[in-house]
Amino acid sequence: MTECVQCGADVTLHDDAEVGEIVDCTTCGAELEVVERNPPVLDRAPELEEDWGE
Amino acid sequence: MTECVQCGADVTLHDDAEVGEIVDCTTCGAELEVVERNPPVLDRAPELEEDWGE
Amino acid sequence: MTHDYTKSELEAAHEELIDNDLGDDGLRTDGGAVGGDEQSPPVVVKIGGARAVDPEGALSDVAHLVANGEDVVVVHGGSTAVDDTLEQMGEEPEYVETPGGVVGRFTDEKTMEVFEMVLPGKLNTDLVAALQNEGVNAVGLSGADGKLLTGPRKSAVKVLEDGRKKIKRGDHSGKIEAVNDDLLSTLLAGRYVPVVTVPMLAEESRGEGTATEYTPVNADADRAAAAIAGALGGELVVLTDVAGVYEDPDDPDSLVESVGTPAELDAAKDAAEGFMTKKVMAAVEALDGGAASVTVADANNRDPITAARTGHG
Amino acid sequence: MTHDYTKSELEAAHEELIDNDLGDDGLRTDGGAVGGDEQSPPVVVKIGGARAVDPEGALSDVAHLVANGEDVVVVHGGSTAVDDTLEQMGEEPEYVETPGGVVGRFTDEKTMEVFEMVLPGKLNTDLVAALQNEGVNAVGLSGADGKLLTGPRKSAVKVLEDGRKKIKRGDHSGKIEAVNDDLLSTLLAGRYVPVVTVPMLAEESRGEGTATEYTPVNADADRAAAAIAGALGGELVVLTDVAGVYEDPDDPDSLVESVGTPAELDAAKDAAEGFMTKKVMAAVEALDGGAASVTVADANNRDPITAARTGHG
Ligand SMILES: [Zn+2]
Ligand SMILES: [Zn+2]
Repeated sequence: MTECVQCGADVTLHDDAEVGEIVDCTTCGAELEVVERNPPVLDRAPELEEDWGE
Repeated sequence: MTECVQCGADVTLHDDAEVGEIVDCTTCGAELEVVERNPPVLDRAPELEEDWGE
Repeated sequence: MTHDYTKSELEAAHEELIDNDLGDDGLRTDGGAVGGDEQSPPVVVKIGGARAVDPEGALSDVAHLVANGEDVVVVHGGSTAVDDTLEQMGEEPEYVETPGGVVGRFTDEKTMEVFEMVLPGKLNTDLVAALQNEGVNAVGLSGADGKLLTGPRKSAVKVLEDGRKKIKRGDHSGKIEAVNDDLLSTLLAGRYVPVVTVPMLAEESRGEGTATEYTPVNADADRAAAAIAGALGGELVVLTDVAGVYEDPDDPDSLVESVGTPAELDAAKDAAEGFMTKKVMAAVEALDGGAASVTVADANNRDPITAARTGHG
Repeated sequence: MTHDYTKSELEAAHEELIDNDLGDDGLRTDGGAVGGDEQSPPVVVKIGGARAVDPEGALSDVAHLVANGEDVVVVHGGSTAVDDTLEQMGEEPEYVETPGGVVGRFTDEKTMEVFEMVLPGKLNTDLVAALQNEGVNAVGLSGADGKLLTGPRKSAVKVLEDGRKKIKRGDHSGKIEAVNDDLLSTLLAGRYVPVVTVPMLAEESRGEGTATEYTPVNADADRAAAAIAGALGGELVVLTDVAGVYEDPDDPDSLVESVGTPAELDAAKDAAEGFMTKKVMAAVEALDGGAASVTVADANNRDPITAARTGHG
């Protein structure tokens, strides 16, 4: 259980959440990145364009 | 048994001569290349510099 | 040089492509006159990757253009050849899918090494030699040379893995935002034909008050061609390997000859969309950036470039 | 540009090298003033292959020269890296010995592919990026670009195999006989620093009345540097990886610190001769071809190029 960095609401991480996974805050919809699992630490997921190389 | 292309003298090829091998004419000293083994065909060996790449 | 594409913009361009029956016509979009000098704008020709060295029609057509006194820049990719070489070295090419459903290469450090070996290495050298054999005074360049293609590093990508959204870091990839057109003009003025490929040089800052560090990274070759055409105000001609629409772009036997059922139509549209979306994006970017015109044409035509430019694609 | 070296010429040059204690001085030979214009001749710096991307002292020294307004051309090889990559691909590097006892690489078709991947591919791209990070506006080129390095193909070599002299054909090798100095001058005038490597473009005629065909083939990078210095009338500075004389040039632990027995002396002389003979040949060729001077110096010195040119090698 941890807080959304955007709106402060509670965010529950499911048991098999992985580091690097993105979870959406069900309250404000922000994309959050799992930085650590135990204890759970979330950060804003980076805004990324869908650019690809060759 | 075959002839030197340079001076015409007889040149004997040993049994295990290989195609591409160079033999020296014992009469005139020319470098000859074994083009074929049976029947033996000789040609002048190319003049080659000792240049190497990288 | 960034451009946000709305879905309707892409769909509209896509529809035009399909209606135009790509095999006969090219998509031709004129961006209006660029510059005001008497010289015609340079022609920037994008050649497909896998067949970069083999498109004989295209190479002799480049020779015709040059013989007619036109300035030409050739741009090429080579993704398939990178995969082949990775496999020869016992490595698996890595592809990932975005949450939006776009599939693309993830370029880790080892892949980046092979990328440098294949694109500026083997393909570019062989293409330069092939052009020289056509009498074209080709000079090969990558985005690193003279900082020809630069922009920010994109080392994190959002991917869909086992149904979950994740951030994958460590991608050796970047987005082209600037072109050193001076290098190209210098060579063109010297009567040389630049033959350009990726990688680009990505700029990364190591923190406050530290200098920018440059790293060669993967970038899309179609976007490189678009950026170059934009910077030079040139006519962009994109030669595609596909004679029509392939259900699977990597499978020549999957050419969709005709579409019967609604399901087939959807599959064909998806394939075309996936394949062409990048090219459409590149076309729009080119015009946005200053290109005089963009034409997409079939590489298999005889004299494909000339045909495309005169509308006989 | 060919020069026949007599054994006594080579021995004399070799003795001078050994006496000069290469670690401190360089072999410095002045060919006399070249040209008559006010600009100083360009500096052509040859960097060793295996450490092409790592010689930090050399790279920042190049930056100093460029900052001082000098025209600089960098040339590099990379034989060891080619061997490493061949082995990664499950291939064995092939070396042969001439009847004269000279050991060299036999470059078959597969090796030539890898050669293109490694030299103009990986090493050249990384070296250009490293120089850009030193503020040097490097542009990478191979002998194929603009037909920079051309000459006849040498596809047959005389080898000693199992004690027999044989002709081995199919060598993808050539001899540099011409340099497109216009391409280098064009880039230098545009304030770029050319970074050149092999392959060269070999000219082969397919018979009477047919056009010349160009093929990228292996050529020695030291000879390439010599040819370029000759064509530009430049000062050639050859940086060697070896701090002294190694019994086995590929084994850093075999540095011959001192020579005690006559047998050790012979071994050291043989090693030095084998290793340095090619460099001495290249030096003589450079002067023959028009280079202003030739200096061979230790790559491990701080500011090795500047030190060599001012005689503080
Ligand atoms: Zn929230
Ligand atoms: Zn005879």
